[in-house]
Amino acid sequence: MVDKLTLGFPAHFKYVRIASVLGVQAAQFIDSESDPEELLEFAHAFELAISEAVTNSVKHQRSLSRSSKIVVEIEISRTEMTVAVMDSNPHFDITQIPAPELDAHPENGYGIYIMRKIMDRVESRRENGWNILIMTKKRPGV
Amino acid sequence: MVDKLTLGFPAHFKYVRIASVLGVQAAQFIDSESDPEELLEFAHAFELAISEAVTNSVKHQRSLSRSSKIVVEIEISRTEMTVAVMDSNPHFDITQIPAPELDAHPENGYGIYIMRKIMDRVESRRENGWNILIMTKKRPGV
Amino acid sequence: MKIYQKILEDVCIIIPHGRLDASNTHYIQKSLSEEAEKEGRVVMDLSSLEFLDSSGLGAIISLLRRVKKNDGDMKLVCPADKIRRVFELTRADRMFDIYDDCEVAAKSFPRGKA
Amino acid sequence: MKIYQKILEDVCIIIPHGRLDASNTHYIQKSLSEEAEKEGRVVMDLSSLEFLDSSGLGAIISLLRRVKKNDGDMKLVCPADKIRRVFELTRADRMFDIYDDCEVAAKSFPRGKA
Ligand SMILES: Nc1ncnc2c1ncn2[C@@H]1O[C@H](COP(=O)(O)OP(=O)(O)O)[C@@H](O)[C@H]1O
Ligand SMILES: Nc1ncnc2c1ncn2[C@@H]1O[C@H](COP(=O)(O)OP(=O)(O)O)[C@@H](O)[C@H]1O
Repeated sequence: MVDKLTLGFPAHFKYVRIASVLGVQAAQFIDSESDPEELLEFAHAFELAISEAVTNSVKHQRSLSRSSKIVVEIEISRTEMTVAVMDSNPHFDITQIPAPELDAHPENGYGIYIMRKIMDRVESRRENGWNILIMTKKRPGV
Repeated sequence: MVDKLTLGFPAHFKYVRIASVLGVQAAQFIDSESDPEELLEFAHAFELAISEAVTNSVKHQRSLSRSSKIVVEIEISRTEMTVAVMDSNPHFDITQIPAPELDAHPENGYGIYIMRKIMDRVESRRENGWNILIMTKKRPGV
Repeated sequence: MKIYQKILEDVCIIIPHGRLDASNTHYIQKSLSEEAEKEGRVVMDLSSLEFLDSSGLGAIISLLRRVKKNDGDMKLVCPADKIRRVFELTRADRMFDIYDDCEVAAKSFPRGKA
Repeated sequence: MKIYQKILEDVCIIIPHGRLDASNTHYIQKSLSEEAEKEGRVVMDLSSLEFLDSSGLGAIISLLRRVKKNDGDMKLVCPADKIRRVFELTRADRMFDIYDDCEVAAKSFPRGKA
């Protein structure tokens, strides 16, 4: 059985941290016998990846004046944790996003690059007018 | 305009704190010019009231083996914060719950009493098979 | 929830950390060794407790009753304001001596008990 | 987000507290007085920063560029592991001297500048 947590909120930057902290809390429910340091790192991976994904959902919404809704779903299975971030922004396809030019040290454009680096799998798809970004990582000690 | 946060999760005691902490976070978005101590007390009132309400939703569910779903909605308006806790438990009516006998110091039965003490308004209603418990408190400095 | 224990001479000090709610009241129930329960000199240091609701409070009241059954007592130390508020709202503060300092609480037990 | 400031002799020390994300990067942008920006001896003490994402990092990089425009520099102090990881993932660690101690960082600036 998979437990699912769902959080819905308006697309404002001020709520990014609510989703991010929810990810940390969810990760901490993983009662693994694994190393506490590993668990902290696992929790931080989700804290950061969710912050990046939700920030994108806010930043790239159609109209900043009439803020849309964002939904974050967190699922914890026996072997992995999965977070889906859903928004109604214009369609985008993460396989088409080029990596940032790290050595030029840009001031933005790191979001998807970071998610890919710290998650095991990052996918995006379009469904009924929603962008769904799905991030998955194996639980520590599995 | 009213901002609404929605959290859905399975009816397990381990998730009570997720809802409770969400209440604290939401309260802290209230950028009031009021006294920080007042704001802390306001946030704690919701932290506690949500913990009590959600604990009841878990405790009094029909079957502990097949856990049902709980939904918490938080709304912040210009003047107040409102939290609705929804479950599909057997119907109950908070106006029918007697106050605990405080001087006998029972080990339970404090939940609704506490909510009433620390919120401005607590109401319950039944809608489409859901119990909806609604707690409201005026924002500090309003 | 982590519950640390410390023995100060013949007093058992229980130090719950973090949040105490319905998800972890069983730790409180198990926090007292059989011996300490019989000895009956217990201090609960609440200074590291970050959150308490009425489920947690019920577990603390229940522990007090167990200790009192053996003519012992359980004293409380240093609850934060938000913890103290829960005791006051429910009048449970009237059941406990509350101290600012663990050592003073530990010294408060009558000596020379069987 | 609270950003404390401290002047250590001729060095401006910026100490951001809490979480730095897209909701509060503007505080970082405004954290440097015009004078300190011209003086160009800036230390950012990261020891109280609890969370940083790439939006926050972008603001820090942008501040560094502003300081460097006046031939100054900005040093970093004591990022927690999870903060340091963000710098490393993005290679931004290569842009900064990172110290364990504010005073050492403050002393590291070349003296006798105009
Ligand atoms: N949720 C989203 N909705 C719409 N477009 C997005 C979303 N997330 C990412 N994108 C697109 O992908 C690009 C790369 O995203 P990212 O790597 O996070 O960098 P940045 O957002 O800083 O440009 C964005 O510029 C945007 O065009
Ligand atoms: N969410 C709920 N679903 C069903 N019944 C409830 C719910 N909340 C409260 N009740 C009823 O109200 C009573 C009083 O609740 P409360 O004051 O919290 O004390 P306790 O739960 O400890 O009995 C409960 O015993 C229960 O019968």
